[in-house]
Amino acid sequence: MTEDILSEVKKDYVLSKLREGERIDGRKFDEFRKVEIKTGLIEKAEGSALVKLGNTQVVVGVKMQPGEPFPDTPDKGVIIVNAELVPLASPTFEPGPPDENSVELARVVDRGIRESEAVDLSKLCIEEGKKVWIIFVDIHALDDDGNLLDASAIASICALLDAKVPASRFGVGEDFKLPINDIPVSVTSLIIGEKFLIDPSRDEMSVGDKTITISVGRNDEVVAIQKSGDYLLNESLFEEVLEKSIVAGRKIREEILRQCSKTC
Amino acid sequence: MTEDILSEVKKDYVLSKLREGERIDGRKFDEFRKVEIKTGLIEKAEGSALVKLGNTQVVVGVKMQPGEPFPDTPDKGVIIVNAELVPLASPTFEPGPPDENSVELARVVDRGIRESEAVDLSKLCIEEGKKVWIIFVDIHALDDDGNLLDASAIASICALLDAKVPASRFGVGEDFKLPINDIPVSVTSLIIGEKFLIDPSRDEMSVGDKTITISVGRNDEVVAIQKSGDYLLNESLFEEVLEKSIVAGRKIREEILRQCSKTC
Amino acid sequence: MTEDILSEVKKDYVLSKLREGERIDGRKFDEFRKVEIKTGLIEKAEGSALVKLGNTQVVVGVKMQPGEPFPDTPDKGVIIVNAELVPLASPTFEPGPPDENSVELARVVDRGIRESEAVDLSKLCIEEGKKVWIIFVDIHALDDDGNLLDASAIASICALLDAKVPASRFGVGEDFKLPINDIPVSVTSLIIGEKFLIDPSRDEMSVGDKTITISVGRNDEVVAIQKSGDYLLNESLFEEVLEKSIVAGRKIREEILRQCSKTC
Amino acid sequence: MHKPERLIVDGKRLDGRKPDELRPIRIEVDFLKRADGSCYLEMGKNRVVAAVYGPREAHPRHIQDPTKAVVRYRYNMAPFSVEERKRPGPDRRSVEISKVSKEAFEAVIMKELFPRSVIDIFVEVLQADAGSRTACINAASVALVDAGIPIKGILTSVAVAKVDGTLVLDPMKEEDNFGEADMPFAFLIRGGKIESIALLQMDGRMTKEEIKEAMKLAKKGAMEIYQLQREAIMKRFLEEEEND
Amino acid sequence: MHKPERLIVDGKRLDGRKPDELRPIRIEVDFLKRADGSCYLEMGKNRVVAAVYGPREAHPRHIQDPTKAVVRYRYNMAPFSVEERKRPGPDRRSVEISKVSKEAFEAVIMKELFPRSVIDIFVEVLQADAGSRTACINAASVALVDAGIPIKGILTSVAVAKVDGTLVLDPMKEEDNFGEADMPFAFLIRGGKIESIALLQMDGRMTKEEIKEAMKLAKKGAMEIYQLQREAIMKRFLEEEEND
Amino acid sequence: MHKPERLIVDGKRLDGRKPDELRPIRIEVDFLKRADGSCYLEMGKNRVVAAVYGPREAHPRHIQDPTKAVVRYRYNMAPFSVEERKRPGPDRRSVEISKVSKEAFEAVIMKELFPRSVIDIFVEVLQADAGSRTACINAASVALVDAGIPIKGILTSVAVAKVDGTLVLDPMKEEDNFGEADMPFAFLIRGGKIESIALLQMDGRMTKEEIKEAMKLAKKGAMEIYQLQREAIMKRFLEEEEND
Repeated sequence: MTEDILSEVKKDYVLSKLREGERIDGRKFDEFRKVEIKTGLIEKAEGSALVKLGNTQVVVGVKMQPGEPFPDTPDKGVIIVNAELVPLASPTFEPGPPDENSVELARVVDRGIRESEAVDLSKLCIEEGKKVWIIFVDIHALDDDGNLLDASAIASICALLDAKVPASRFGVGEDFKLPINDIPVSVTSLIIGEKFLIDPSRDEMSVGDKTITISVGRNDEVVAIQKSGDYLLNESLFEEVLEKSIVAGRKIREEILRQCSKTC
Repeated sequence: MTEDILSEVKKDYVLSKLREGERIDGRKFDEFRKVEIKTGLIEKAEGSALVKLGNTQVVVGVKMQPGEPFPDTPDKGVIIVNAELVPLASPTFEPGPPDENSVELARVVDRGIRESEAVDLSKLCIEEGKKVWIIFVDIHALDDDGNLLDASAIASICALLDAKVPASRFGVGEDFKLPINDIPVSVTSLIIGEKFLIDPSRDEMSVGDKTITISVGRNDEVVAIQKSGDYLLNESLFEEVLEKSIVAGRKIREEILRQCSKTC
Repeated sequence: MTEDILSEVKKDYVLSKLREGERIDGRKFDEFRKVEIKTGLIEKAEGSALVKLGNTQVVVGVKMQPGEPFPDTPDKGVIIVNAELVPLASPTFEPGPPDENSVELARVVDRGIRESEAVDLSKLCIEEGKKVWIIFVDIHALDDDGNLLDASAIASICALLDAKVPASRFGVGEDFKLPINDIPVSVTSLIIGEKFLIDPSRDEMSVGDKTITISVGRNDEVVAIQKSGDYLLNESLFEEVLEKSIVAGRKIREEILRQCSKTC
Repeated sequence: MHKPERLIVDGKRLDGRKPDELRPIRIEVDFLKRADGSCYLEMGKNRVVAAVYGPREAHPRHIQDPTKAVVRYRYNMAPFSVEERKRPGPDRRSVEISKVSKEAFEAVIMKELFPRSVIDIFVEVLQADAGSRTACINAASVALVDAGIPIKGILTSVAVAKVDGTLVLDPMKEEDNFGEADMPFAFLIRGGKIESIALLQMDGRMTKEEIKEAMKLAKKGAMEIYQLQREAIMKRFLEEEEND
Repeated sequence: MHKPERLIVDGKRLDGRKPDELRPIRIEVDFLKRADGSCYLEMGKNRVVAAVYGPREAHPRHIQDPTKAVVRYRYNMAPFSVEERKRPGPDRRSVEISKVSKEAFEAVIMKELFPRSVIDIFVEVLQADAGSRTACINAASVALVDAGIPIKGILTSVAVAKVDGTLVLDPMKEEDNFGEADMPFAFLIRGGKIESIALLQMDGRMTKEEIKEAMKLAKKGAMEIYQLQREAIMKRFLEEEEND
Repeated sequence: MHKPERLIVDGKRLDGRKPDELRPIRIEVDFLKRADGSCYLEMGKNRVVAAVYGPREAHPRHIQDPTKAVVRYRYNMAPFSVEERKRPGPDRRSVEISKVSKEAFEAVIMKELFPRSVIDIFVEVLQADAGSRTACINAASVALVDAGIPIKGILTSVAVAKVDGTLVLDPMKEEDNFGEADMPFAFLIRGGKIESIALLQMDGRMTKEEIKEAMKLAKKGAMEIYQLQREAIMKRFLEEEEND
């Protein structure tokens, strides 16, 4: 009950600011919150990253082990992205097997990595048709203050950038850095009527969970789109979101490169 | 609530007709509804059949793949029958793992096929003790207007009659028709006091779900029996059901042969 | 409701007797109920025991089959202890996968066996790194009249004492008795204020489920401890429980040897 | 298990029984303390325990029936009850057995006397030979009497198999595995007479004449088991009298 | 399936279609008796059935919304619907498809008219080719009309793919597997016009210009499908009139 | 991991610690925004996060206790927290750890103040070394204070192991794997003094004298950890003061 009233008040506040052309935290409509990246936190993982996007926090760990390739790509490594929205991260998350929200989150992050061909899977073959590197990207939510999806996508690519292939541990050669070709960035916008806010905070999300995510690759190409939420999207608004997302994605990629070059 | 009243009215109607010696749809007590069989609907399956029994509709698809034999029958193929009573088919079906009703349905259909030795499993050995054909018979209910069991049994044997063993796809020889020895027919009767109705419709089932299923093989031999429902069955009534079921089974077998010879 | 009142009355009775320095069934504070052991009941199992501890009854069956060793102990057999608190044994047990109580019970029994090195696992290697004996110890509760844990521990070691390794059935040599090095005994005490009762009956447990279990090996060494229940344990009380448990454990071990030497 | 050349030699079965002979049966009433009624039963190598709880309040509430008691039946096999260790939990076979056994008992329990409540019948198979479902029904039936649940009569269960072309009563493992048909029955017995069929299944290949013969043989066997159930209950009843 | 050398030869696709051509579509309204509304639909080799139940009472009660109907959507594949047998039950892919499809329908159903109730949309894929999610949405849309559920307009769904650098409408399996991008759409069509986007996904690699082109192509295809949906509904309506 | 020849050389452990020395500990209070109380804690290579939610309304309702709050504790390991990737979801080990940890906290939380509500303690192990359960209890204890939940005192947890015949405080991985015994404790500390034992487990082989020695060593370690917990809480408290 109290939650509902609070949420109602927040919603009104967000909307009234919006009428004045402002966001409640003073950001520009197409501006991300501050991004802080810390790689290498989990020494037992092949790669890891703790990402703060505003107050939203996610840890991603990357583990690798030799395993069987898919029959139709016998000479390529395999990436498996998994997300756990553990109840520690939000009062609305429940323990138990992944629900539709965590499945969607994992699959959209997965598509960004897969379709941008971020990881050079052809260099992850150990023995064609028999043994390739299986890469587990495990997304572990810590604090959901809005837009867990983009934070997860950033943490995932940063953990991959941080990752070393543990070849020596499995007796198949020397360790080498995981070969990365691209840094896909997912950009989520909250749709409010005919306006949109990039990287919505939880308070902003009180207006409704109508979002669209555009994942962008290094040449400004779009590698994944996901409209999420029960709403109807205007075509011209979509085109506007598309333009702004590409620009915002570029900035985040620079930020990732800046912060990750220091550590990895 | 409305459902309950409606069901009560139907029940009274069925019983009053019965007192006049009639069924509500004018059928004889030992008469099946019209059977319509369409095989080959699912090109991606090795065999398939869509069966309408009155308004009850079931699709069965047969898939095959090489796999390990059971240790005690190293030179024989394996049949696995599975049923999904998906919620699309009835307002009373729930999503989720098979409940006791779908398990019972699958197992009774399975027994009819297995015990009549309908499929010649000895011709489905690829390499003794190592590799045999595994046959999946998947029953997919579409519309439950009563007696899903007999409809499923008909659809299963028709899908098997339609099936080709995909040997060439798996590089173990040339495709061949699945060898069929018998056409078992399951005949379900609804027990109402000292009377019984063969192939009960859903409206008739409103009287109570007290049934007995007799599966009959080609020489009028019985290959499976299943009493289902919480009631006490009179011995002499059982003998009467037995006689009539054998006769009814024969007719349905002729119908299957007539309709399937056209298509397969 | 009635259950609750009954339980309240029992609790008062236990406490009032306790004030008089007595237990409701006349036992001494550190005295076990009568133990009755019957081994070999399950001929199809490699070893088995039905144990009655007062009215508490448990059956344990031991099954063995060749399987893969753990990578870090390539020349040793594997023991897996599993417990099912089936609803037949108590009105408070629910069907379904093991809950926290049955998991805890199985794990505490497991630790007693494992840490006392009761089974000589080094004699259970068939082919180093490839094939060793896997021992399944399945605890099946029949009647929970209090202290199912100690009854299960007794039944488990008795079933192991009764067990023969079925080498000939798997074509890996001749059958031999399972080599047993120690007879660990678990001793559970109910904590009531500054007092404690060894081997509490169900009526005594109505006071609250605050227990501590001390498992003792053949040289009076402690091999496992488990404090269970939401209470704070006084250090000096713990030391007292420790002393008495070691003595009580010794007696039960003698009882096991006395009764098992007859049968196995 | 390898198929023996013949299952019947000189009119005798592998374990020396005649075709119409039961395996030895042992019944112990009131075997458990916690349950409201219970029974331990051996039938050949089958070792089963049955417990009855109730009538008790049914919860969660949505399973309650305002007009009668809900009956539940859980057939469960211990992991060590069969040759190869069975993973704990229900499989498709035990789901089906539970269903048909539940329906048999629903037909004989006077459910209308206990609206909104549940009567739970739990059977545990500690060792399974052929016919464990029939052994369980026989044990559950005695446990129901022990629990004082009002019933229309006693349920007694036995199977008939066809082996080497001959009908045999109460088949053991080899006959079940290598026979031509297996047909389990449960009958309602009231006033010392078989009144009707509460459970009926069959798989194999039988003519209708053979089925009628099997029914006769099953009825003969059921009457013998019924006497043993009766004696065990009576014995328990007398013991209780003495203790009073 | 092996990658063909080229997916477009002389401006024609592997199955002879032009880039902007749909696969053959067949629609049968009111295909099921039990459901309140239903539809069978073929789109190329896709064979799907949709059923609508409701508005009906939502239970368990805690899922009820006092202000509007709850919409559920269950996309399910039959085990035999794909090349290699699929284990029954939902996988991650079908969970995601169900979610985005549900959200598309929530946006067009007049939920406020039916507080505390639930509207269930069930779609079963009997055979899957590329585009089964779009086929299901098209079928579900017709089933909703058949069920008489008040909606703001018709949902019509189609995908566009990029293959060999060319945008193609309604891709088939080979184009989906070996193309450079796949982009499924669903549009709300009202008064014969496309009003807005109800479902939008994409994976692959496309420039923003290509995305805009894809949108145009999808809209063209959607209008064609919409006509077929309309005809099928009209035909069914006339049949009913005749029967009265 | 291979067993080192000796775990203690010249009175020093493999990582250079003395037998009665703790691993380095780092505590950060109020680490999360959403939770009502939270704590990040490092203890050697253990990295854990604890969050407390509540008291909040307990639902589903049937879990409510009209006389006191229900306490839940969920110990969960991230898939990447251990050498070999762990499948997500609870295993038997984490079920047991959650149970005994919950019981320890139940004994110190003033549950009677919050009837019908639930207090949730969630701990996530991001990286596990030996002693992750003790690290989690220490973090959860701080998070409880941060959440303002009334408690009887602070819970402080540490293990003692027996390696090469010597008792050592706060064992690391190698000592846990190859030692002769492991004994985790949690103590209630009130007014700067250890009052009683809230959690106690042991596995291995120890004489009763060794057990008493282990208790002493654990108490020494717990007092040191308690000081660090206290400082971290104080520091956070002062920061908040400043911000006001």
